[in-house]
Amino acid sequence: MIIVKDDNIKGEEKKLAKRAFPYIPNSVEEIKAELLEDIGLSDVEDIFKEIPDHLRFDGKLNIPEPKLSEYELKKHVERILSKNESAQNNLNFKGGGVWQHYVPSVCRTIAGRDEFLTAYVGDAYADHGKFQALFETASMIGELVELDAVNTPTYDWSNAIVRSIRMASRINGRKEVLIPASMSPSRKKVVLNYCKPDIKVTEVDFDQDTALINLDDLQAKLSDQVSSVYIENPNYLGYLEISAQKIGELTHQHGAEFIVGVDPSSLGVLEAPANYGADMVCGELQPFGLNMKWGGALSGFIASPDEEKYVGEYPSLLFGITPTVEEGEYGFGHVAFERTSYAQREKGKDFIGTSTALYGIVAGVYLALVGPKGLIELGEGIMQRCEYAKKKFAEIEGVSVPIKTPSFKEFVVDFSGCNKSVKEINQLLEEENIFGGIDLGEKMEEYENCALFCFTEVHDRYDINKLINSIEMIIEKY
Amino acid sequence: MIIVKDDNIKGEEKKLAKRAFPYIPNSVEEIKAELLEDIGLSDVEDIFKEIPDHLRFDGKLNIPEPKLSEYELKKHVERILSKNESAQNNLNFKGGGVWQHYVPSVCRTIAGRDEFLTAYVGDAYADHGKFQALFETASMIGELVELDAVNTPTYDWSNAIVRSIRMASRINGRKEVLIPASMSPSRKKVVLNYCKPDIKVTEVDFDQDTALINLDDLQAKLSDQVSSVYIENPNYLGYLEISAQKIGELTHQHGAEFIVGVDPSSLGVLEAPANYGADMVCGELQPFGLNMKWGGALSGFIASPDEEKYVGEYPSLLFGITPTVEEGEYGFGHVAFERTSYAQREKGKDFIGTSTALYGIVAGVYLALVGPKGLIELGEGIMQRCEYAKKKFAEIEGVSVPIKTPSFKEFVVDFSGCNKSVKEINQLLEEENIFGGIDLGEKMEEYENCALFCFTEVHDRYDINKLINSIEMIIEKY
Amino acid sequence: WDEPIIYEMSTPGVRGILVPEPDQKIKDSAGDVMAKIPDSLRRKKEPNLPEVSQKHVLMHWTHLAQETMGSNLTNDISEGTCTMKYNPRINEELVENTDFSLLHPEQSEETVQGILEIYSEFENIVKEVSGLDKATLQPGGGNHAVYTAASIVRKYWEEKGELDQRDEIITTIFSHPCDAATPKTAGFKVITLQPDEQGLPDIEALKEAVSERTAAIFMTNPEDIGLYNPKVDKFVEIVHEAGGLCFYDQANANAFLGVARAREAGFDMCHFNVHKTFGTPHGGSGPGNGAFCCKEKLAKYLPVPTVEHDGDKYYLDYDRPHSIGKVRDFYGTAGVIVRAYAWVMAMGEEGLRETADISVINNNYLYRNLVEEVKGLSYCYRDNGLIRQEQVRYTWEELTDDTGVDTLAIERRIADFGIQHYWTSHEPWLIPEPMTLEPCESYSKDDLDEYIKVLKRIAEEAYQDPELVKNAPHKAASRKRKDDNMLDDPERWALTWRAYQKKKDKIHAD
Amino acid sequence: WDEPIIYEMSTPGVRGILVPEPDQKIKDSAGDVMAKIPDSLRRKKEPNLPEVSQKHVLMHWTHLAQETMGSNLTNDISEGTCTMKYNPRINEELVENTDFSLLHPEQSEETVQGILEIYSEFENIVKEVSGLDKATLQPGGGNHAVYTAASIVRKYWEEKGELDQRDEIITTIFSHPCDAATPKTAGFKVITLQPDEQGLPDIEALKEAVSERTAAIFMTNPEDIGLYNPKVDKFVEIVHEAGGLCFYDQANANAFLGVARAREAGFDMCHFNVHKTFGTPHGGSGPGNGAFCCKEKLAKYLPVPTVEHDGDKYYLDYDRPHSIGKVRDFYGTAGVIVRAYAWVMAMGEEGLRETADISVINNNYLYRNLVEEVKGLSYCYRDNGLIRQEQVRYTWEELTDDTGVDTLAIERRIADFGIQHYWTSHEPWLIPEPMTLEPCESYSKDDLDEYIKVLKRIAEEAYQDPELVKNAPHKAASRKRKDDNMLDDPERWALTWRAYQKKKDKIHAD
Repeated sequence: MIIVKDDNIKGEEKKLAKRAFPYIPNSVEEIKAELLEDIGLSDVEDIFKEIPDHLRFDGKLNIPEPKLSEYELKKHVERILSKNESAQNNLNFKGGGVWQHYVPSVCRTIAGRDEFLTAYVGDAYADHGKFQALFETASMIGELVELDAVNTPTYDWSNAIVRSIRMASRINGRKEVLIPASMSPSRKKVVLNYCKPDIKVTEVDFDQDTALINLDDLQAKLSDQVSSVYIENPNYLGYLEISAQKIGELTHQHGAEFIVGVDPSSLGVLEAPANYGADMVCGELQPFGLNMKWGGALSGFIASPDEEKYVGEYPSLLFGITPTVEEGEYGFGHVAFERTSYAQREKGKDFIGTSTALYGIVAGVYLALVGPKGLIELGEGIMQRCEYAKKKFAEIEGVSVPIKTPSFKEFVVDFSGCNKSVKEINQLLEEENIFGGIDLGEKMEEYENCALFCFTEVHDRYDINKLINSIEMIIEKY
Repeated sequence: MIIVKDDNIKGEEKKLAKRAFPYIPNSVEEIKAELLEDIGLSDVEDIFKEIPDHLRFDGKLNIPEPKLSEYELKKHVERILSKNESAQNNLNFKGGGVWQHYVPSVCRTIAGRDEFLTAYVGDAYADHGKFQALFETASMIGELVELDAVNTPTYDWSNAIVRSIRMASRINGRKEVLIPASMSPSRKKVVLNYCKPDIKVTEVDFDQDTALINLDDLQAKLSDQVSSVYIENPNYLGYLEISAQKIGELTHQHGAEFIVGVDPSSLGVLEAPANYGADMVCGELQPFGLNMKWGGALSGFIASPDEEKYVGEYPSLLFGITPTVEEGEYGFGHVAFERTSYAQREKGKDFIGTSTALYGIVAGVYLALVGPKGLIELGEGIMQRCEYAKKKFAEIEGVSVPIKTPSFKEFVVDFSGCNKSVKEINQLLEEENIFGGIDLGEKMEEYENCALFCFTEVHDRYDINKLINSIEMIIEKY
Repeated sequence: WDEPIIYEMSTPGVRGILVPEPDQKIKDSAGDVMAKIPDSLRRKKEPNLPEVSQKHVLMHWTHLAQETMGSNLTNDISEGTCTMKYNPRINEELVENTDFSLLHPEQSEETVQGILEIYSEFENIVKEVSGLDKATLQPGGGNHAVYTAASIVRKYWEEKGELDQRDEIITTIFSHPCDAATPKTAGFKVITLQPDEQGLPDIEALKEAVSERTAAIFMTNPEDIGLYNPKVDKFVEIVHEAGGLCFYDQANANAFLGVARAREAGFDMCHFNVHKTFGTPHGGSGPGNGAFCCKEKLAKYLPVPTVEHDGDKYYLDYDRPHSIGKVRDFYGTAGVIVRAYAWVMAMGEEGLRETADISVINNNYLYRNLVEEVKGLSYCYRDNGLIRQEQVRYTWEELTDDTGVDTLAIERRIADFGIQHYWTSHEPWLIPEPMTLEPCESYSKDDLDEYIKVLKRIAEEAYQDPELVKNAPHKAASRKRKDDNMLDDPERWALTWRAYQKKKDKIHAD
Repeated sequence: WDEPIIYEMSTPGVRGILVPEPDQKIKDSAGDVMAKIPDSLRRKKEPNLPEVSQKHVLMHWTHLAQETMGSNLTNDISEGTCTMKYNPRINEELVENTDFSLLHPEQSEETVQGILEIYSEFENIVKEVSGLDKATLQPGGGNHAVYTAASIVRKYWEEKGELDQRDEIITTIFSHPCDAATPKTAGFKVITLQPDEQGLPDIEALKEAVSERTAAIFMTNPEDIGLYNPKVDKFVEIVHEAGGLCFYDQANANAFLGVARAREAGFDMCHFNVHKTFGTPHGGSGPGNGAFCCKEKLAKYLPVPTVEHDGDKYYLDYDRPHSIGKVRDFYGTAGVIVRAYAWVMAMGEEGLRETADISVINNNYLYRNLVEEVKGLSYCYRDNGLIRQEQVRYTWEELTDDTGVDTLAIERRIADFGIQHYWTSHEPWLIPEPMTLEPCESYSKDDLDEYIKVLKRIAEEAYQDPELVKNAPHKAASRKRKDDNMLDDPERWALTWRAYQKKKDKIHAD
């Protein structure tokens, strides 16, 4: 019951001042009393008496005054959120792990349905649809990377990477992984923590001019101690790791697992990693129907061959298709559940838990909507915009596009030749309602005064021209 | 197939340039050909040949270039809509037939579900839920007005009025209706057209100072020719028709039907019209969970006693509850379908057709959410805000609140004593992001220089004070 | 779900949502407002609304939704004449935009230029699709637009001073019932033409019907059995020669977008059901909207306000002295117009034409295969040699004669296959045991084949196990009603829960 | 629905949506971009994705949704330990606001003050609810937060130089599996305590287990059988005395909001599953979020960045040299935080406390009536004299002994009544034939009574017609799997449609 302080309310009308909480049906005093009476208790304290007094919190939680009506609540939260500036009213050219793609309305509709939204760990009979939806997503990802086994979604790409690394280590018993020094600094932090204490993480140098892995350094660091080699393609800076096949061959020569991380929105135009030698593939599903949400809508995947040696090492839940007693009907269930920490506690493979199922379902809806031809068009269109933008950047005095390696969606722009830092430029761009490229100098010492720009299908020519024009103005005028 | 003009696309890739329409699965050329072949035709023209050449449209429809991608479509429409100024970013004090109330999120959720949204005229087995939902809405409206028969929703309140009037005329065979001259000018226009040619519409005068029906004039105009007397309570100007019971008695003395129109959001605090003599009640459901939508979210209802003489005269569909062959199960179906023009063409009662079922469903969800106590609190809170605002208005020099009749949600403010017209004041208020009261002078000659202000639960003290302060400033400073 | 009535879920004191209250300062200033209400108007008793928590409200109506079959989630070829298209989700997102949803209709024109632009643009589109000169989007539905037409005809003759003489409106029996009912409501006598032996409107009957009393003809083409009337322009000529006006009911114009128009056939007026042809949702029976179009000479009679442009900005024109007045408060179902505009903009000229083409191809594929594969099924006027356009009225006459299973039983049975009940026919049933299907452009070949397969299966059941079909449905959200007569019996019908409480004993008497 | 796999709905050439293309000027300027991709990396074959129209995509996933039972539409007392609350719809509306949904995580701090404020405010709330000093919202789920705890413990001992010695983490068998699995993943040895005869963690076993090798204890309270451990502070004391750290798994803290906190029991760290206690949706298994709290002395180890306020504005602090690094990219599942903040703001202090009260009252009503009314049902440690708090682990042992119907059969059968499968128990099943129910504050008395009625009915069925229950489900979205062994057989499991195509023959071999 909510007790409303209202000095005006008197007598019979006083009843109005006590209100049940809309989210708590039994918060009506009479019902509460009825329930307690039924079980022979007089007060909730008869239950809480099991908690010793000195362990009780005696006081009232000091949290803000509530907004009891939905209207006031909405206004309150909207007011706070309005302190943000978003890509709705600003042109955004930041990527680097979260990318602005268009989210089809059908994706939002499915994500918003209470059935999927508020389900949880129900089995395949009551939650048949959830199992089928995640099986279908896995099926489509499998096709993109051309591998037969795909897990249910993990927290994000970075967690998918390190789980792949640990799977590899369990498979071959080795305790060292090679990762590219060019990988996302943020994902790298996750990998470094998660590999502890037993897996040694060794960084392979990259060539600053091409943004590509230095094959000599790779070869120097490869050994029979190495459990796996991880690369990203396209890499964090947007460039295609053009020697990927070669890297895979070298990896295999040392009996190690070759793990490739991808932004899967590139896979309409880029080769399926399994076709250039990847043993395992991981990546990020955010581009598939998920808004940026301040980086909160991440969802990782892992794919591998459908072999027991791989499948038996997944920490995640795995949903498989199987017949039911009804002829012709598809059923679903957990594959190799005994692997998991749910089944075996500390003897299971790493750990599992609630991850990002709903995002995975949405990714499947997205892929079915765009289809193969749409994914190709998406990829080609993004590359065309990047090429156009590169040319435009190169025309600005003091600005250059130093790296000539083919790229997808993102590339590095060098502002060293002009009179302002990337930080200054970005601040001034904000005044033009533009979110400029990521300041790379803050993240990678190799790229002082450089920025990482991202172009997707949401950008049209006028958007790109506006960016270019604003940068020109900022450099020339201020 | 969409043919994309793209000079760059050549050879094999040219295929990409032809695209099926996402809303038309069979627009793939191969499928179209397959379908035609199956039925032995070679071209769609083999079907359209039944249309003589001179009746064919030869040419291409001259409509704007499409936005084929959903993203561009969304941007395009959003861009046009952004030319509007809405109550999201402006304080709105206009009512007069459409009122700004808070729309609970659950109402939006139910309204947005594809099941209800995209259903149509299916019977009660496949569309059991739709029937039950509309039956429940009718049940709740019946409780608000305390009558046992309620129709499925009509286009709007104005159409509900005139259908009630025509029902009354069919019931007693008389051909004259008395309506208050104070009624909504816009609703009056609908009534005047729809009563043609056979029902004479006579306006009863009202007293400008009280905004209430002039009982003397009513008595003068009442006769045994009068089929029905229609009043609104609260009336268009927001005032309670305090002699409603008396009017009903006079009406009944002449053997006429007493029809009361209501804004049903008042019925938490105002008496159910049947309890002060109404034979039929009609009104508007928009306050119950429907956003204003530029006046597009209207939905009318009619209620009457559950007697054959009334029920047999409804033009609308009527949904009734009835048992099924399964013990204890509720079924639903059309009540007295033979009345309708669907069954009897021109011999049916007026006409029916697609009206506003979804809005009716939403109104039911709204009423179940707020419940009896919420509706009372809503009504009382609105009256409190109005009283507060009246006092504040009266404090402004040159401004008065001339009518002392008790009111609900709306009231008249007189600006004659100040140096600006209502139109000017409203223009200046717009610059303060305020939508001022409706300019009554444009609608009713009695209220030159007056405006009709509306206050609902969306307004808090700061909103009201901002309005008052802005008006003061406008009057004093400009 | 075995879902209770919401009243059965009620517990005193439970809340679903709280409304925002005024603060104490307002309350103090306002004083006891309830006391100001005169006693006769003060509510004495709490209204008997259900008291349910928010979760349970959501759950209840979600269950009811799941017990409803919308076209976006079913193979809804069933509802012939209704054009059950895909209703794009993006359009729902657009109307949730507060730049639209929070517009008050009395805002100044300066603040609603966006929605006025959409109105104006969509009027241009329907004018182009019809070939006529001026449009209004005020009617709340298709039948409402036809009623608007009847009102305009009345006003036209009234202004000419000939209304006493011109008091007849002609229609055809296969035109929608509203083409008879709305003129009647507007005060006209209605003359209904029967079809000729081909199933087409009978031109000889028309010649006999027209006279100096003819106010107008209201007709559909194709009529709802799917035959295009090749002499439609002759009908118009005959009526025009008699001095009458011609209204073209184009509620469902889907198959003729960019193919044939009102203008070429000579009509003075027409209308479109925006929720059929232009891809907006039907809402379980509304909100829809009617787009009424007419030639310039009738424009002055249109309801006020019209949307105009003064070269600089859009405005609402109320200064139209010849107007019929209004048919609805404010300006029509604006959300439907926003969606329809977006639908057209997603399609373009090519898309509209493709819509027409695929609609007639789908229909031809369906009906030719259906009658070939389904035992006991035929269609009306089968031997007239005319190819059907967008829909077909079928007949189960043979199957009913053979098995005793009628179209209503089959219609119920189809719900057991997860398919919406099909549309039989408007009344009267000139075609025995009718079924009307319309596989518009939203349906795939798989949908068409599934539909054929289901009907084939039901026909087989009818021959093998007629009781199974007669007692259908078995797997739908509810079983068969016990006794449909109850719904026509004033003692046993119940339109509200309160009426049901009073009549329960009678309803369950047997 | 008998819903096909999406690949079975595919037809070449069909489109569900079109992506926006660059215009011709961009294409001309860009030239042949595909040619720039080295051959080894250029895709040669179209990816094998389904080709389906938009209506059919929507229809398919809508059907799958309807074949799923979310807690907002069912009586989901079933999923004990999961706190299946009502998830308010308004919160979904709030996260669709583009002021949130279109924020890029690399935007400047000036442009994200709103979301930073919500993070900071929600951190304050969880700090108050736990009584601890500092929080991070980075972990992507509850287990992820426990893993974060394990990482921090590791870092703590590493910095002290004692990691080689302090390599054991103690937990209890009724604590969540992650309390064992995540320390293991982080490199610790795990010692698991068995319960005492009352079902409580055994303090004597703890005394034996602690040593100079103890890095920390990870424990739940109440454990997932619903018993509050009154000596929990003693456990903390013992571990502290041995020099170890104490982590309190408060994944589900629902029944103790404002009642009991980590601080009073002396813990150094704790976490909450935001999607359990704070009313955010579970999403079919995420996205959720973990809120990790700790005392000041451990704050320096938190993952980067933390959210800070410099007196003027909020900022992200990356300059934390002792940090463990990161456990997830960026800052956690921000949408979950926005919803959780809104949930708390809708409840307030009184609402949180009411949540706790009603949760334990509901549970006590349920278990006392269940064991009284349902034949063959009991609950673990029934005779220990302790009142259960928010949930109960039941046992069907008696019924299984009597009838041969086991808990898995009953769990399947319950779906036939429109109720979600209940949670049995985490592995290993110390309690035979377990069932764990948690009727949190969202459930009404009717819900509780319905649940009792359904279990009573199933128990009766088990006694009267055991095969009926064993072969369940009968009315759920799918029937019983033919052979669960297939799912453990590498030859016959299939995680993707492509794998299924290859293995079909083996799967359907018998």
